[in-house]
Amino acid sequence: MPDGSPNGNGHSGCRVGVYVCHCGTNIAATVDVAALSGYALTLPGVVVARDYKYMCSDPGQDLIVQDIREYGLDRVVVAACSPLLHEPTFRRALARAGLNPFFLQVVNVREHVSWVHLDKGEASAKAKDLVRAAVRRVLLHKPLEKRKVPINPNVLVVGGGIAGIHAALTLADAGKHVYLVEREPSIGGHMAMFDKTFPTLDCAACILTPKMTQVGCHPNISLWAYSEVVQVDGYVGNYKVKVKHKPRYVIDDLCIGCQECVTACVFKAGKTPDEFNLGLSKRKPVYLPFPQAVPQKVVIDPEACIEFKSGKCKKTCIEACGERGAIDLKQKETFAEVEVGAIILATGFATFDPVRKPYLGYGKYPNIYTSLEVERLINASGPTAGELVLRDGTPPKAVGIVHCVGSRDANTNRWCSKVCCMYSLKLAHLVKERTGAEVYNFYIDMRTPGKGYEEFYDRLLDEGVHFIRGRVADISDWAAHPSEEGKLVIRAEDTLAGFVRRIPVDMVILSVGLEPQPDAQQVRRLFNISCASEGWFLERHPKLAPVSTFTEGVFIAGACQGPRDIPEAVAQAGAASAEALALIDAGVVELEPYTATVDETACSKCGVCVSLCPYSAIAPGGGVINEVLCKGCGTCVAACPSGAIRQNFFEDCEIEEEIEGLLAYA
Amino acid sequence: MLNRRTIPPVVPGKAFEPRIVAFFCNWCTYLAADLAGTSRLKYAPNVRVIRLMCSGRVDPQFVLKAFAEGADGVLIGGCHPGDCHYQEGNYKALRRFLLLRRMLTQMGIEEDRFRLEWISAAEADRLKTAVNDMVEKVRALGPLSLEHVPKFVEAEELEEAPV
Amino acid sequence: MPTKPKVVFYWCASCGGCDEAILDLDERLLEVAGAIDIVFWPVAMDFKRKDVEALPDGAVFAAFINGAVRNSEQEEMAQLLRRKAKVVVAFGSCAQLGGIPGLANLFSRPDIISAAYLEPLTMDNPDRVLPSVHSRCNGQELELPVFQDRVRALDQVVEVDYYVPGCPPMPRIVYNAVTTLLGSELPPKGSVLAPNVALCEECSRKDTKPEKLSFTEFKRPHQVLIDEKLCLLAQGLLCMGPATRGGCDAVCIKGNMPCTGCGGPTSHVRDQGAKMLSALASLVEGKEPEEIERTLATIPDPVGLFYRYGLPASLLQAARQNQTRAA
Amino acid sequence: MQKDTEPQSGTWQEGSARANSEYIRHRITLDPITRLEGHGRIEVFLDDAGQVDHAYFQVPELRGFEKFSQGRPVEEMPQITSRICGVCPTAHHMASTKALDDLYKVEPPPAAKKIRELIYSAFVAEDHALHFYFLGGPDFIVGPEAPAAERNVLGVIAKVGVDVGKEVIAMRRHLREIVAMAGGKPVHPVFGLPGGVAKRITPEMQQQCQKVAAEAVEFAKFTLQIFEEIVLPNTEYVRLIVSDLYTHRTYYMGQVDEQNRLNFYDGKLRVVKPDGTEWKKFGPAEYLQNIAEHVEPWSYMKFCYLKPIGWKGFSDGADSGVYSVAPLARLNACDGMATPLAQNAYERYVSTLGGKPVHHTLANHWARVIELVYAAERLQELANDPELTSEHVRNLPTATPREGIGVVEAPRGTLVHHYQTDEQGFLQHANLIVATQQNAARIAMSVETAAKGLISLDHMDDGVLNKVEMAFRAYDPCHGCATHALPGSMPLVLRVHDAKGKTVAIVRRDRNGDVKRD
Repeated sequence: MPDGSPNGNGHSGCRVGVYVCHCGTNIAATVDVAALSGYALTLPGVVVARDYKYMCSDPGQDLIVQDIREYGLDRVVVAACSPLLHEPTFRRALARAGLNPFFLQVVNVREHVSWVHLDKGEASAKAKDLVRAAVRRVLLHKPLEKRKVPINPNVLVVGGGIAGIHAALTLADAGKHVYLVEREPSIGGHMAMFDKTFPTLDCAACILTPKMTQVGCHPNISLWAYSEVVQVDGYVGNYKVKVKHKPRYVIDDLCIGCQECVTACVFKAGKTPDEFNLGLSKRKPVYLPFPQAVPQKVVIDPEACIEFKSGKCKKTCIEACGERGAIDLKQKETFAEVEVGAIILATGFATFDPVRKPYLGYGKYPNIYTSLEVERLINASGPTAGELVLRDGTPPKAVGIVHCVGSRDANTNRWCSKVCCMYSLKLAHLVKERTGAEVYNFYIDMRTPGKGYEEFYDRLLDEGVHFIRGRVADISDWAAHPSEEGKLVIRAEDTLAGFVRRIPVDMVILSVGLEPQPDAQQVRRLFNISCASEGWFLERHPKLAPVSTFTEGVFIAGACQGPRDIPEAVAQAGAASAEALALIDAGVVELEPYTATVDETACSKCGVCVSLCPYSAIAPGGGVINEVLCKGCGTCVAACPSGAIRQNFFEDCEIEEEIEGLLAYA
Repeated sequence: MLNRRTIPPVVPGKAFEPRIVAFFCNWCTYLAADLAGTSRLKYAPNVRVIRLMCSGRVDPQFVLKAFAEGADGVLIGGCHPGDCHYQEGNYKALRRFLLLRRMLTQMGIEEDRFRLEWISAAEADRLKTAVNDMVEKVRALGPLSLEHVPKFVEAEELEEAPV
Repeated sequence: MPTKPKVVFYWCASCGGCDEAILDLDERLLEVAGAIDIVFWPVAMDFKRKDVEALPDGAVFAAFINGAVRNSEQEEMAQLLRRKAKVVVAFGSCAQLGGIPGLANLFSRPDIISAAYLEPLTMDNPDRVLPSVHSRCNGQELELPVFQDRVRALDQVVEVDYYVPGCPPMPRIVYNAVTTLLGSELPPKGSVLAPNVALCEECSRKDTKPEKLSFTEFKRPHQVLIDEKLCLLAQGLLCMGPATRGGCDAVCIKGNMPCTGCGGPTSHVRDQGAKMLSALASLVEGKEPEEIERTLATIPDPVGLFYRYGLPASLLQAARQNQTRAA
Repeated sequence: MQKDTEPQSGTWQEGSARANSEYIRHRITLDPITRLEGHGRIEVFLDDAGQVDHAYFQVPELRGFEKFSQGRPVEEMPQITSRICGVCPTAHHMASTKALDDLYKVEPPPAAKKIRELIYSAFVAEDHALHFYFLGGPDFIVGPEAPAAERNVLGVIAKVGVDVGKEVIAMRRHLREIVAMAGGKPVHPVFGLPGGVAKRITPEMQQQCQKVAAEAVEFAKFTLQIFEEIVLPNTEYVRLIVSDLYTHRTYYMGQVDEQNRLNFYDGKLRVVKPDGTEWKKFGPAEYLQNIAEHVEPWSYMKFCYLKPIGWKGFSDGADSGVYSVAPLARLNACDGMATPLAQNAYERYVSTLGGKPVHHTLANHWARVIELVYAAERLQELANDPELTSEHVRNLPTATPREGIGVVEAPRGTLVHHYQTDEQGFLQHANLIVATQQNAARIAMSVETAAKGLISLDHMDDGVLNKVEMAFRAYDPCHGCATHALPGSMPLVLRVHDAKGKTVAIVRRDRNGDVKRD
């Protein structure tokens, strides 16, 4: 019926063009595209139907534009990949031809048909149903306008690790105001705990500290350490964020980090395990997280402070602070609300807790350490001032490094943590360098892709570090031979030599893998994004949008998205900043017009909708919806008992027409 | 007010193939279906998906409409509880689903023909299983012809029948 | 003198309440009767079916038909009147939606017959005698019309031009409907001749509605003392008002009982029951299925509540009515 | 008015002309039976002599209330069952409500009982008035032989005068406004709840009730006057009333109070023998032992009879279980009226018709007027009762429901609602005995007798046919009710067959009331 005859919905005279994409062979191999466009031409209202190799290509789009002009089309259906990919592309094409972009309906015949079905007949039949439904639906489409709203140029960066720091600095240097929120008392993240970085072995502190101080004094950065985001409202370009400042019991602006209070504390020595040193040393109730901490301000730990427990402390700290009066033991938590246009999440990772693998003896034998603990041990500012010694203070003569602890393991985490091979090599090198001990690496595979990585591996081999290919069976102090007395015995199958080895060592380093932060789920809900099944934040597209999320204006960077090493994290932070800048500098953001509106003449003010709207977009009593607040979920539309509310692009009649179209027989 | 209901043609030797209409939310289940595609998972071709922004948009009228127009089953897919892109739309969907299912049962429509699934953007496999499982169950039930709804019988047919 | 429009009032499967509703025009009845020429009105006047059959097709201006259709006679009369009348009006809930007797569509024909002639406690029917279409008595042939298998709304039998809602329609609505039809130009075909806004709009308790409605339990009217001022939904009572076309002046609610939905849906809604179900369910509290189910379980009889008047016209049953097999 | 209904348009003339010629020779159709709520059909069979051999009164429909009530929450029954009949919805609503009281074993507060009876009296008065002026009236006010076009309410108004007509209409409206005010709406009210009523009566409302009640009493007196002044002097009509054509000696049932005075709302059922002596007096619960239903294959109508006496076919006399209800029966079953004016009229009625029991079917009309007087007087008593405005109008049910029976006197006769439920109060079984079912056998007999007396192969004109209609219009039969089991409406067809069962004759009455016979 190429004359565009009525389809029974009073939409006679509509002229529809249908375009079937081959997507190379992605669609064409499973769906009979020629037959499909042929069938489309028989549908009421359709005046032209074509199939083409790549509809999304320029010539493909031009095809549509020409037809619109030539055939005077006023509706377009494109059967191609998921609308989430190319709906915008084709809408632009319609706009170019002077047609309202919402006169388009995209049919998903790739992800939902050709890629998931084998039988060509069945796939083609399904595709026909979908196209028929789309044609019937598109006839009812109304012209719509995207809503343009201004963008707030400020950016929120969550997480003060290397990724967050780099993102914050990049944006601040570009002249945007950045709120950097870090829940620990100081920024720096994991990198600040490292001694050296692979493969160049340059000192982590040396390269990180300058950036940290830069953040601390950058005019465009509000650094909110010891703070947490508690609430996020609004939408792309206009997020409202509520941040909680935890009490330091020290007034930020007055404290200069002189630490006289620390010296003056009634505790002569530290009694509380030092978080930064992973409990390998003790700290006082009042303390500076670590020497290079930014902000350079002390914190008071109410759990440890006598004054908080008994109220009977001499408060020598306050004396010491003197007239500066930076200490305020009455401090309460405070909240700040800020408006930002974009958000970058750089919340980082957690390390695997080897207690979950008892056979490795961690927590049972004192001289078994995690890699991160060893980073602190060999760090000059660490508990031992950089001396790698056993608990008894003597240096180890033999050290075992167990790779892939908690990684590549069906019982714990399936994924490869990506950085362990390299930092194990780094630690092996440092241990040998500092102690001259024999170092044995137990690995599954050595994975050293990356600039200068493989070379570093070769170097270690030359240095005489031992590499044993095989999973460790267990670690114990059970001596099977006098030479093993007082040693930790690592049992592992040497899969190259083909027999089980027993290696007696003095110290074992467990190369623990990387995991999502334990509270990753709460965080993603807070920011309304998704997690992949492992719990890493989900990117919008693994290849084409690696730092974007499905929530417009929320970006991710660093190890919160998956195991990363420093250069990658920094690169991602740069990418995320660039995306944020691109968004902000556009000045306005376009929102889908899928909002709901009330037909006031039909509304009985029953009030059902009011109680349902999650955004309080409906005025009390009902009757009016605030289009700016409405996010277009359509819940009120479905609930309105007198059918007085409609949703743009998802009107009852459009959906019912789609249903009829799907089920009508050809 | 009349709506035409078309039930499948009888093709000799061709087994009954259920027709299932699915309403998927734009942020979770529709994405899962896309992911199933990109992951090249294979599942039964009986389901026809209608995309909505949120499972909270599913109007019970759509479900009845689908059954009325000849669907043998209806599947609603939304984000997991707590994960709704619009905060609580999926709970609204759940509440409507539970009451509607109760009413459909009262009207004689089997429970397995109407289903609500929470499938996140990452759970392509779950989508596959849900679809296949539902298709199997509905296939076992056979076509929904609303037989339980007393059908109008022409006078002639009844004339001789004992009242 | 100019001829007045000929008008017919007829009842199909009805209780007679719709005819009472016309008498309830009271004084205005004389005015209306003066403006029209009633050629057929079994309940009140001695004109016979033959008089109607005698008329040329289309000679009657309007036929107001109340009651649903359940037997062959009613079907014939509906068709006859459709032929004779330019305008057919489905008058009252039964004609418009199937009405309360439409609930019979939940049961099969044999069930209904046996409930009527075999099961009653007072029934004395040892030989299980049932009324039958053909029977002999004293050697004489007797016939009964066919009790059809299903209750149908009028527009499921003949084409209907207009609808007058209500069980029965309120006098004001009847008067407006009649005068509208007698007016210079006819409203669009298919119009429901009543306000197109739900009942809450005109409910005297509208202002007592809480800003946010929500439910943890629904109450049955006999279980609670009903406040005479407060919104009934706010009292946890199942009031169909929000999903029901108004125009009745909320008389049932003035009687301190919930609306049961006789006005049918507004024109923006296809299935009244589905919509009220959606609204109520949406407002139920709780996130755990068990918790929600507990609350929903206090809705005793969903079909009877949501389709009290509209079962035959509901999406599903209307569909059953018109089920066809694809070629 | 009636001028307007005279034929004017050419189309109309052509129409009837065509109809006449189209009409084939061997059928009589009198179609439909009019001016009663609901429908019926009469089949008349002649013998070789051309005299009536048998006549069958048939009712052809089923709505299935007993069935589709199953599974419904029982508290919905007052509103569901009122849809059995839109003419006497209040009767069903009330019987149902009383059944709920019994089901939940909850006693309504005194004020609630009074409100119920107030509504009920207003309803009975209004309904009786409706029948007297709109349905039955035309026969004896306008006259049985008057042209069809006049035998209707407009004809009555023409006869008694437009002002009176307006008064009648106004009175009906005011009475219905009382029902609406206290019960939601006049057709299908909503007040009934187990243990009381949904809404209290405010002092303002009471004042209106008192006003209307006073009018009602005046109106009732006036109506009685019309009957005595217009109807009784009409010797022709009185002859009809007492003629054997309209006389059957059956049992009669009605509800009475402790002093055996008629009571519509509450009391015991009293049955008198054809000789007028009491046969039995029993409470609602015992109805099962005393009433049974009989089925004929040729009618959807169920025929009630007195169980202990048994079904002996369509015959009268003390040996036949056939009994009757409605005004005539009620006045036979009671020993008097509870209000002065009604008592007066009652005595005059009994003496005029030569003592009790009165077996003349057409006396129903007179009895109805007397009941109208009683209802109006009772309405006034209740309207003036100070307790009416008490705030305490409901007791909440606490008992677990199982079984409940409710009985009232509907305008058309005794009405029984009987429910069985599960412990959640979901209806499992409903048994409904309605007035017209109980009159069905007697109506059938009346029709047959009337047919036998009036119809023969050569005597068949409009007046005759109307008199046959009158035979059961007098009962004011409500087939809407009677066919609660069956749906909708069905015209009365009077067909005359010869001995061989062939339809032999047709009398066609056009709208001028002229009778054509081919």
